[in-house]
Amino acid sequence: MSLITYREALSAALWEEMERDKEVFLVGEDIGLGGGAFYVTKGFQQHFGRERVVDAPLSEAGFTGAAIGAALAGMRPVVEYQFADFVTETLKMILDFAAGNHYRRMGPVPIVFRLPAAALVSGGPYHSQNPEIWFFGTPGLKIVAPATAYDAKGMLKQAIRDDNPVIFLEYKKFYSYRPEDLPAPLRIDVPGGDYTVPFGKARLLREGGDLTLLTFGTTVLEALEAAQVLEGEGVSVEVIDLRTLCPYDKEAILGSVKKTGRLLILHEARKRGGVGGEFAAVVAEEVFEHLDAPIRRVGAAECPVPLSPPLEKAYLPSTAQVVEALRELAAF
Amino acid sequence: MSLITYREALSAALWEEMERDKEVFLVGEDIGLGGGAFYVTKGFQQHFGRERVVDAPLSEAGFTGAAIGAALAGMRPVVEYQFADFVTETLKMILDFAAGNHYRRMGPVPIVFRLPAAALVSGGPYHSQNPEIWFFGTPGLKIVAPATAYDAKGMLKQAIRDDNPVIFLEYKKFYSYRPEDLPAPLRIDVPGGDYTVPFGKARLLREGGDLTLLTFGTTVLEALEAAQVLEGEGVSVEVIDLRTLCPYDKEAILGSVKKTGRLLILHEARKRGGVGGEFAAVVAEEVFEHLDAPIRRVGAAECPVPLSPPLEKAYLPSTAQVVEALRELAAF
Amino acid sequence: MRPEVHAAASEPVRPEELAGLDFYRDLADRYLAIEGLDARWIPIHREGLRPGKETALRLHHLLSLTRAVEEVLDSAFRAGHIPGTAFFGRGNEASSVGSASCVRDEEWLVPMHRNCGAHLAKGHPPYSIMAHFFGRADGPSQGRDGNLHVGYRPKKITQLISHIGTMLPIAAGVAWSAKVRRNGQAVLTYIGDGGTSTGDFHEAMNFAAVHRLPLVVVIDNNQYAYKTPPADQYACPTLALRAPGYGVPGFLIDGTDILVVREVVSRALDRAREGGGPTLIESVTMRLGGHSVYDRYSDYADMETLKLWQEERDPVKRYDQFLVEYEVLTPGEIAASHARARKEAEEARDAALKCPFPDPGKVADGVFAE
Amino acid sequence: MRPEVHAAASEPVRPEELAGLDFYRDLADRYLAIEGLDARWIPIHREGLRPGKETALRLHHLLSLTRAVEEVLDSAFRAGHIPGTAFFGRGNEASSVGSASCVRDEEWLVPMHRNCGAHLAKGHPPYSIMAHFFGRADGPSQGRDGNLHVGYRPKKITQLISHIGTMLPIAAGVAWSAKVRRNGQAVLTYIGDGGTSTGDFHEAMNFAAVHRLPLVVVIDNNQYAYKTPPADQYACPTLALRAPGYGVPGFLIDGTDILVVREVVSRALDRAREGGGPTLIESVTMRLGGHSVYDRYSDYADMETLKLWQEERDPVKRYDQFLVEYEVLTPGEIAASHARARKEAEEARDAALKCPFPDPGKVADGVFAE
Ligand SMILES: Cc1ncc(C[n+]2csc(CCOP(=O)(O)OP(=O)(O)O)c2C)c(N)n1
Ligand SMILES: Cc1ncc(C[n+]2csc(CCOP(=O)(O)OP(=O)(O)O)c2C)c(N)n1
Ligand SMILES: [Mg+2]
Ligand SMILES: [Mg+2]
Repeated sequence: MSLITYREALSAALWEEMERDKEVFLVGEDIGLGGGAFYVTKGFQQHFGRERVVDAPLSEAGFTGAAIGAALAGMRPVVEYQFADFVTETLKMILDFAAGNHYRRMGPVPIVFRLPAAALVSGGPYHSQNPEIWFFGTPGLKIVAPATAYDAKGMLKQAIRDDNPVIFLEYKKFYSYRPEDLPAPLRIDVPGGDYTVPFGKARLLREGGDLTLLTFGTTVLEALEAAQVLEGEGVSVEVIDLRTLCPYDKEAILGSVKKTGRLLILHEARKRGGVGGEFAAVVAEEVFEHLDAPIRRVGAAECPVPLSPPLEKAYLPSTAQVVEALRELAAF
Repeated sequence: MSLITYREALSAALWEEMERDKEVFLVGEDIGLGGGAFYVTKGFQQHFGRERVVDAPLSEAGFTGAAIGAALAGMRPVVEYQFADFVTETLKMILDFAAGNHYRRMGPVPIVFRLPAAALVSGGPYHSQNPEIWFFGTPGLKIVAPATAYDAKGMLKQAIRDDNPVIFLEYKKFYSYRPEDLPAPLRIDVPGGDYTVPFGKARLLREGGDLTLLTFGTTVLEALEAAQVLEGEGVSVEVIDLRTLCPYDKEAILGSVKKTGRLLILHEARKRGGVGGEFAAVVAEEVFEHLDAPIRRVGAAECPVPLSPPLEKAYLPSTAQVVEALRELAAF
Repeated sequence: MRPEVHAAASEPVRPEELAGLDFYRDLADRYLAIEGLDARWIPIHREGLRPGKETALRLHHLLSLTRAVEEVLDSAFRAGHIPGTAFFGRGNEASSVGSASCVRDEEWLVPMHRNCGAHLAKGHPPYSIMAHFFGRADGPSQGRDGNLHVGYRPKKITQLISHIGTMLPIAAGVAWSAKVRRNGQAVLTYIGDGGTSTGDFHEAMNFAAVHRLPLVVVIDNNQYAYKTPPADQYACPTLALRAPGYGVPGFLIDGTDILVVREVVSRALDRAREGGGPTLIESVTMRLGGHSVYDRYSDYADMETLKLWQEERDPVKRYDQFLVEYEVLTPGEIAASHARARKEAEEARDAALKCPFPDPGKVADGVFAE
Repeated sequence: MRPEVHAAASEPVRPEELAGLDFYRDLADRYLAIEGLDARWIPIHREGLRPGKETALRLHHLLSLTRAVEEVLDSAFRAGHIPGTAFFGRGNEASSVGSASCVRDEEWLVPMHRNCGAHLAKGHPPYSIMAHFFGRADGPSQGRDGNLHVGYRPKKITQLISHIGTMLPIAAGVAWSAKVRRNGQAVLTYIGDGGTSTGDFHEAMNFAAVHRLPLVVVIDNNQYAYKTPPADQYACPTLALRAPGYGVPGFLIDGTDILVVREVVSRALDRAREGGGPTLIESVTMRLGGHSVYDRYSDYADMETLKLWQEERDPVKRYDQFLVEYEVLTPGEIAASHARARKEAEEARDAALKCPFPDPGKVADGVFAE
């Protein structure tokens, strides 16, 4: 057990799975000799060779399709997009082919799509997006969003062993965070050996009785900060990291709302049209009687992700916004 | 004024706009000599010539990009996809390029994307989809969904004159419906000459005081049928056709819910992950105090669109499901 | 396979010849082989291609069965038994059967929406195909999809999705798995003339070329993509000219002659199996019917050229004639083979019409593999 | 433009020559022209390309300004003034400037992320470029985007999005508008060696060819796509071999020689303006720096070849040498031109650093055109 970075956790998961199962292979741009844009696969090609760590031509649809074809033939590809944003090049391969194959009785498509997602620092409109909404409505895809190194490793292993296509959202911002700098609930020892994190189970980051704060991905940070502030004001906020978006842990959400009667949904993606809408709708449909206040959502502003620092800051959801929304809910 | 079909209304809108403005042109597969898969542009190439009615090679990304390029240069392209499903070939051109250009201060992109959408009869998984969710979360796109011939003509004209990219959802199922067979609220005379239908205004299909039934697209039919059934049971259902999804008529939704206190959201797309979630979330956030019952949603089943008739029927939302949900809501 | 192999008999192509290329006229007794800047005409020696009686009968059965299955399906559609639509390969039977009959049992086939003959040649039973077209429970997708959007895992046939082009990267991936596993297998796939305009065609060809994958791509150029003729689809005289841009060998053949198809495809598959990488083969036919059962062909087609191909380049008729002319089979044997095929197709239809529809209560089952 | 024009002096390419093609060695005094199956070497007569003094000075200013602007930006990045990242075109200055300087004022330019020289040649002021890199309010996107993801409408320069390949269909569309309007304009665009692997490259080339659009596509082959060398990107000896597959003329040129670039591009543009359709030009350079300011080039690059190109094929040095050797400018004039460029770049930087950041209160403004 040790404190390692999110990036190290991802590398470890890939390495261990490739050692475990020779049908596992990696494909993506510049992942070989160069080790990938974010160095997650640094040293892999030297060890596993050019056939298992494949530098693809610049053609997301082509290499995604090829990986799916290999999966049909029984291999277990892990596809890396350089930035999550570029998956728009190949949505049909994922939404139309991979997601529907098992339903059409054509066998499993065991494949993992790694999408380095969300804002880092001034990535601009095309290197900063949260892509979950493009996949969320399509049956046949699993979507996971690990926020800790522990989950990154365990969920990536789980994803590789899953017989279904898995959208694996990883957060560039977290790659280099030093574990010692993280708030306690996110500072989790990572086992050196094998373990997996099952899909569909939320993580309770912080227990509380007055309010439920549901989040996932990068905004676990703002959520914990805001909960801390509210604690100082005598309001106890329960913070849930959803971890898996498909399938999602409905029981955890409904259970917490039943207890608190108040729900704030927070994600880095834009508020309008984000996946938060679905969770709000389910709560408003299934535990309406338990609600003591409106369901609030906090997300990014209604525009593309701008690059210039003051704009990017104004675009992204902030701890201050979360604090304010929590206060309003608490006072309702 | 006359009763014409939805298809005739679309053809009329295109024809009149091409006559009005020589910068308007059409591009798509097989739209020329053959008049398109659904004959919406039958006879156009003979009249307007091969440069304004362009038969493109089978390359959705290529011709979409080319149309966007022409729009940048000041033209007003109308792009036809043979089936809405195939827009997954070119989402990045729309989501990334067209939607963001004006925000990036690079000028307007006046372009219309015509997407023949939704189930017809046994189209199967790749000729039946409701694509709105892929666009809904992206700022910079307008999304419209006319359900009547009147709206089809007026909104297509409006779309062509709009300076922004417009996702124009048209419903294959409606193309050939004979106006005389439609329920009264949808049987609307279509002016022979010029008129436009502004975006962002819902249409009240039926007034009612007990329940709000919010819908758009093909399910206006099931909505009206179900409301009729409930009327027989002494429950008065207000039926709203949203017509425009972006921007959407929030006042109409909130106003009706304030009056009725009960909301059912209905669309042909799958319930989970459909745009209905956003509307439910907004209502649960903004007029929570007015709600007397859970917000219900009815949509398609949790799987791709199956082809075989009994499966397709089981997949699509039915009048019976709507009736049941309305009854439950009324009884809450 | 390489043009040099045929160099003795072959003649270099003069640049002007390509500019004026006519598929009907110029491929009657030769085919074109291109590698890099080297392009040659290879003469066809039909006597040398003459199959033994057993092979001849097997091929004849497959060709006539393809024709019969599609004709039976066409009537079934008119009779209201096919939900949705149907596409047929009339005109491409030799291209489909000739190529797929070169694929080994243990190898994958990645067919397109008009390759009924390829399905049959690879062993997909007519009953299964019919049940699928009829939306029944015994179709391989159990009613989830229809028409030739069908695969058949027991015979290693993939199922396409509608999006034209998509299957080419998929096929490259299947070939990639064969390469990595070093199992000596090759993969055969198809794409239409329309399909060659897709980005997927390009990305897949390039990927396959860079990784020298054991992939043979047959371009079924049936001279229409829905309502669009080649002149609106591409601007080169033959799509075989795309091969040098990927660094792979290219061929242009008459796809209505089953023996030529087999000759060129089997060599390409062998080359692939031996590690020689992909080959691109343009196989020219004429779509002898509308795009789908709903299409009004004469709205847009050049009916005169169509008639010419119908009369002179019907692949089934051509093979019948060849077999008689070269005395491989007697007219009686040929007639018997046709009758057998027709009966087989009709029996499959009758059986499939008795198969139940899938259970609507299970509509959402099986979305995920457990 | 057509190879025949040069036929007198040209020599046909032997197929073997292509197989062993070496960009460094084989393009020193000639370039390659391909049309269909006809491929020829065209000798370069440098004396004939010798520009007049005024043109020579203008080109020298643009070349040295490009170098200076990028060097100043690089230091600005190290000093913390550039949010996000930055890509530079060191090594492609002749290709960018040489080509874009042939575009007319009223014509559109569709540049990529490394074509700073093309921006400058088309008239994009250094101040505007710098303000954009610095995320300031006076950048054309007003801080919405950064680095060379920038356009400049007053000079008809489009803005790219990050997705490599996307701009090629866009450029085809701009060319399409010129064709329909019959305004005699052509469009120039660029794509990288990596970009040629995208489906967009293919779909755009094909669309442009079928519609004979006035489009000139320069493939800036700088021998890397991020960390990927050509051998992992494509399997043909030159990307000019893709041209026959689209039915358009193809060229392979040394992109470090500004005069050759201008010669071939200006002819291609003229052909396009006259209705002759698109041209594909592979312009070979070497990326003389990492992919971006964050890249560790030596992790993966072949540093020896890199050094060779750095020493022998630096386009700015080469032009300096040519001008002296052919007695167009004196060493003093050249030094003065460099100094002027440097000063201009530094002044632009200083001014841009004084420009305010955009107003965060307006972050969501301007999503829609009203
Ligand atoms: C991406 C995409 N766009 C459009 C269609 C609609 N469509 C179905 S078949 C077809 C024509 C295909 O032509 P070709 O590739 O030549 O094959 P053929 O039908 O002639 O065998 C079209 C346009 C589709 N299926 N996929
Ligand atoms: C679709 C897409 N995939 C990946 C990337 C990440 N990326 C940015 S530049 C680049 C390499 C481009 O290489 P090339 O086309 O040769 O242009 P160069 O940078 O060498 O000028 C890559 C992979 C991208 N921008 N777009
Ligand atoms: Mg075809
Ligand atoms: Mg490059």
